[in-house]
Amino acid sequence: MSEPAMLNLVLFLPVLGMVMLLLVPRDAHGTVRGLALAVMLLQLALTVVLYQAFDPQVAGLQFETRLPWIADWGVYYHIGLDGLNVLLVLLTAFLGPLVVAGAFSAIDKDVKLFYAMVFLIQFAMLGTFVAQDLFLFYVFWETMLIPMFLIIGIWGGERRIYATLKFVLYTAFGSILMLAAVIYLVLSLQATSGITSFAFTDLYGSRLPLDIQVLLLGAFALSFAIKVPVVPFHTWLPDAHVEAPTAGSVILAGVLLKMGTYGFIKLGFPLFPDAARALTPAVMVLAVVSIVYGACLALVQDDIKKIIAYSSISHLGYVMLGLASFELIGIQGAIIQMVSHGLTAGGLFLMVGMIYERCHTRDLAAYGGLARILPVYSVFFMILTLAAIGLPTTSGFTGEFLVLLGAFDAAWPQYANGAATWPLVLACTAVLGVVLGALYMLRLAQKFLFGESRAPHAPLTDLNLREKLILVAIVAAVFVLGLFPDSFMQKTELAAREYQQQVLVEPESRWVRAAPDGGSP
Amino acid sequence: MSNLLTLIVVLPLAGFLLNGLAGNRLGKAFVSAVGCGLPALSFAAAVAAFRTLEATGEPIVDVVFRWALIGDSAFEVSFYLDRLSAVMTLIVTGVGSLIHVYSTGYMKDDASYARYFAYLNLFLFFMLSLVLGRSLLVLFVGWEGVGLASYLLIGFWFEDPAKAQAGKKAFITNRVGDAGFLLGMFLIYTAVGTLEMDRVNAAFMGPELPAVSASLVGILLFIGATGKSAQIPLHVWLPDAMAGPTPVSALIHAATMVTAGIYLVARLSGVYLHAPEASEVVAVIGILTAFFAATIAVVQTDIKKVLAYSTISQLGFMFLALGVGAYGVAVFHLYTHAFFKACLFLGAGSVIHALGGEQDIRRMGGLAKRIPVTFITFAVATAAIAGLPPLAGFFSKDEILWFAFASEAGGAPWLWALASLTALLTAFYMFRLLWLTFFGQPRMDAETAHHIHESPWSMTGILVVLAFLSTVGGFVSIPHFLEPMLPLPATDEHLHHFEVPLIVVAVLIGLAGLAAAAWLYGGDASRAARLGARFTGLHRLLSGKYYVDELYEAVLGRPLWWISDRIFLRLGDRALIDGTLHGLAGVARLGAAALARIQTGNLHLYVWLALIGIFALLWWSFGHV
Amino acid sequence: MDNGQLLVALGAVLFALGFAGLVLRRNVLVMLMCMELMLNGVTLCLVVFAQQAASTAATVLVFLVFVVAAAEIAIAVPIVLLLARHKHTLDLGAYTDLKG
Amino acid sequence: MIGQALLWFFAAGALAGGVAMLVLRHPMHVALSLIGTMLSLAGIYAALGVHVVAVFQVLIYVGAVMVFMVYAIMLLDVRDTSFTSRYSGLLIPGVAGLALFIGALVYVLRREGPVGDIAPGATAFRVERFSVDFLHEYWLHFELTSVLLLAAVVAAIAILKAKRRGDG
Repeated sequence: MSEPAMLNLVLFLPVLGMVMLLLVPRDAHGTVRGLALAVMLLQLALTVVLYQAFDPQVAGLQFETRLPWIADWGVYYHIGLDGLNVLLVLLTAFLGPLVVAGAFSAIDKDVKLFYAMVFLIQFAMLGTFVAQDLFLFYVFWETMLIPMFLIIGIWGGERRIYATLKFVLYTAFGSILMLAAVIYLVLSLQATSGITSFAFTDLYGSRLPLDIQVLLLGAFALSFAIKVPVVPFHTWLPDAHVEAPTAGSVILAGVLLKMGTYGFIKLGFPLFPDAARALTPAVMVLAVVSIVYGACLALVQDDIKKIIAYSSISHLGYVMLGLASFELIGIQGAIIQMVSHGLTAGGLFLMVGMIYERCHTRDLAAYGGLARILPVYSVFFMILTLAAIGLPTTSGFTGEFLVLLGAFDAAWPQYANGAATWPLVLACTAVLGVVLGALYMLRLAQKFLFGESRAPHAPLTDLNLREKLILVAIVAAVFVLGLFPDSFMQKTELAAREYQQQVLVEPESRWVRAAPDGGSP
Repeated sequence: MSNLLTLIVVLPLAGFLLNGLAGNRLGKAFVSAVGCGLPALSFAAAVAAFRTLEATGEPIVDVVFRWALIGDSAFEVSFYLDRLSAVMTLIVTGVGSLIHVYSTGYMKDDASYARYFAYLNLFLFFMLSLVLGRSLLVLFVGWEGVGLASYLLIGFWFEDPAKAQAGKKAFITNRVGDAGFLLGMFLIYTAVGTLEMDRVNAAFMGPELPAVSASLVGILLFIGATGKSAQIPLHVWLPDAMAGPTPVSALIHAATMVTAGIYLVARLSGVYLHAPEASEVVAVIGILTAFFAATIAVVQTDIKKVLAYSTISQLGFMFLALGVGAYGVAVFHLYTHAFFKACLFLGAGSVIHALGGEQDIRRMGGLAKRIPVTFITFAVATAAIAGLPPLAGFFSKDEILWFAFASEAGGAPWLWALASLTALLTAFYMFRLLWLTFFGQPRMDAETAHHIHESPWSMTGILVVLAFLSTVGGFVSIPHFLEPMLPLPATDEHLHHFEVPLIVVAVLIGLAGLAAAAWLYGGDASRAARLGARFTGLHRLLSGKYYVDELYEAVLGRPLWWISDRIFLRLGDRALIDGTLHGLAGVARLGAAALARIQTGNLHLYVWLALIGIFALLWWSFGHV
Repeated sequence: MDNGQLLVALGAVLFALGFAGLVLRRNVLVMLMCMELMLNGVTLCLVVFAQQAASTAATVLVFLVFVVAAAEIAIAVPIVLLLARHKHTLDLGAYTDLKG
Repeated sequence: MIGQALLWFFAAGALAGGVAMLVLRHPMHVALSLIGTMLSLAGIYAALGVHVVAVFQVLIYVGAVMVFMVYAIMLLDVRDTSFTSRYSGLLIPGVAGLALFIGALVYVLRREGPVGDIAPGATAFRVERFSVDFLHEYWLHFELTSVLLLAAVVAAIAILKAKRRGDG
């Protein structure tokens, strides 16, 4: 099979899975689960093959498919892999089977519908990553909302309605603004160059006045910032996480939040480079505020899921910082940090789910000394905690270290030549965030794993084989990314560089698509 | 063998994996064999590597793999053995192996035997990465890794919340230092473009200095060192770290890990040589730490806490040496300190073992005859740390005092004076400890007294070896060995006639401390009690460790919590952000309620309204068409 | 006044009468019939315009409108029957369940 | 000329029927006047020469729709409040609306002027041309219509079933 066909297959496999689920009887839970897992594993296998075939030496898109969709509007079904999305696609495919397997025991209401929704969201997430056409991107972007809404709303906890409404309203609000900006962008491209196109590559070339760029970037950025989430657009996240079922939390933390940062790196900043440069201070300030604010809030929570939720805000603050540094090291670090956060936060949420199934509470005060009662569980929890802290040899370190190095590397020359001091102050504050990270994660580990042994519904059984396999996979990935990140970063390097060029190089020398047959300038 | 260095590092890792994954199933004999055998092999490999180094005189470089290549910046994992790292490697693997063997006796009855050895091997792995890493990055991996191992081992008996808490405190305090370390590392990278320490040194030693203040780099890295090596203001974690098993205190919190800061500064001597301000900071912080820790040690009543403060104090001495440019001397003291402090801690472990877990020296006494081997080795090590000739501590401490006095790179009489005063205090509190523990009337209860026994040979044997090393270790002149790469600072010619008198003063100081302790604590120790009663205020201040913990809690801990909870959570998240949202939702709901009044359910009205709408449209279209 | 004007005006008046009936009358069945009247008015206009354009498409459209009308009434009448069973009246004033 | 007269005649009939619908009290009378209007319209169509539409008008409207309607009226011969007071509470607004409508109509007719003359008896709507076109070009619409009817049938049945469930 050719690679482009394979990419399409990977994308549509979840849809296929949904259709197959329809054919299974409603009460055959075992078949449903097995089928879901098999499809997800197949998807992972195909994605790995694609990942292997992805050539790091080639700039731009690979495995491209471009078919007319709504030809009159210049809308194409245009997908492909590039350095920016290849790791995220791999992450999504990697987490898929884990989410499915993790939900085997947790979900026993409307099992079939549940896995159908997981498939749907998997489809939408992959689609958002691989889309190379703004219209297509937007369609996938909005599609993600529906299954997540249902997953939280149907299988969630007690306050699920509140949480799911908050989630949807927040996200929808951002999306509406983005839609307006998309329409404006396409129309202005049409007006200036005569091309009607939603293709990213065409839109990158459009040059708008700075004030318009700022407005449009504001609209895009709000939508992305809500998704990330950047403080102060974050309050939906803790509620959504707390009320979501485990699988929902894992998808949310593992992949969905990366949509925001991916949006920034793929669309927000490259589409409006002048505005991006002008707004860099604001973005960096918000990033650092997110780092510190999220960490501080994680420190005072008593709900385990909330701690991890707030830690996500802090960790994605690092991603934003790296992206806004426009320094190659920082950008690469941000990409790795995205993947790393997907692994650690996803893993931690899975682990919280496992203990919740046993004890039915997420209240930190109810636990203590699990290291004695559940030794295997505790080892995995500790490893993931340390990865979240960013201990060297884990993926968290790779991401954090490179992001901070990049931010510092970008800030120091500005300080040294007297241009600006604030970037350095921000970079140093972000480094101090590392301390806060250790503070809240160790507080969690401390109260949870150590101290006198107690837990509701004791005696507890330690992890079973299925749970062990899930966690081994995650932990292995965490270490691989921590110890040998090189091959991963080779795949993203060219794209990261291109992103940097797009934003930093002055518009005069930037590539502008020639208007066909003398269209108005 | 080309990958010898890798082998040194990887062997303990293998031990960790074996013991960690399969240790519980394989039995204690296997765990002991793996746990002690692999570090010993590592030691053997270190010796072999050392011989190669001696033979060729060239540093050995062992590139393992490329961690990352971003643009033109390559980050490689590679190991580097020169004279400095060779000394460190031998200390770490040598003392480490001894303490592993000791642990087989000390931890014999612990339920988590395999976990203990796994952690200990893990520690060795990270410590060796720290010492052998060529790049600051690898060093940092080891740096954080030993912090992790220390965290796990301090909280080894994690069911006691206080112990787990102590581990956390150590980790967090170290993290504060690490933030400084990271910034220093970034600054080096920005200025020099590489993190490989030999190149960094070369860049700073070279004709063209990097465009960055060496002092700033030095101070930032020193912040990291204060964390790891428990210097003011980040010293608070080390006394609490005594919650871990005693061999751990000996290995990690006395002999090896806490000296990482000294190693770091010595390793980057090229930077510090061009950073007089930073060196001054190092010297001043070092001497202040040495002095204050010694004063606290004078009134401590926990045998391990005394040793902990003593360790902080001795580390302060080493930093003093670094600060006055005598890098080789600092490493020399590091080396002798590793022997006698390990011996002291292990001896203390033996005492605790004998007394069934008792650590309070007010409930000891008269143990000299009951556990003679422990007593003798402990006494030798005490004499060594007090600086009595010809024991190891005498040589290294004397050289530190001399350079503090005479070095042209920052030496000053007041440094010498304060250092000598500290040495006096050191001798005093160490002999006080010796007296209270081994002499006088037994003060423990009868039941405990009945069970006192000498430790097994696996423990006493190690004590003897270490006591022997504490005795003869001083005759190996480390500064001389290191001189090719870490030359000693020039000394003022006019002061040379002070050299011999100073040595005499140092010896007298040691003896004075001995005499004072014997006089105060001899007999029923009533003199000491009276002295304490006269200076209650001072006594309370010292016993309270200058209330630094309380200060940090009040200045940092509680405000952080308050800001997080009150400002960020309650005011920011709940009141402002969610409040705004709920306010908007409320407005929408009110608006909906108002509009709902039109929904009378009367279809006629709806139709009529539609009619009006049609007219409005017609009206509009008449205007526009 | 030519024929076209006459017929278009007639269609509009029928539409207006139907609309007015919808507002004025109480009886649900009468209201339904008024709606039919409106539809007839529209159809008339459609036929006139089709006649002008001489297009078959318009005729087809007329045919479709008829079918829709038939379908509409086929559903509307049972609904009215149900309502009447339920409320025992055809008075629209009694049907206020959708009051907000 | 006769065609012209017929046109006027049927137009007057349709208008009369429409007005009668507004004022008659009994639903049956309303129904009869609606039938009158429809037949008048059929007459107009016939006069215009669009026989197909005229036939459909009679067959579908009068033959099917209105018969159904009349049945319903007979079935629900309730002499309730809608019978005693035939007008809703919006009598004056409704009449005002009607007046406005008419006013607007007059305004537009005067403003726009002639629509264009349509000779009675034009041959645009020949049956065979219509049939051929319908089944050649608009076959899809034809099929969709059947789908719509099917849906209507299903809906009607569903409503009746709902009634039974509601009662039971």
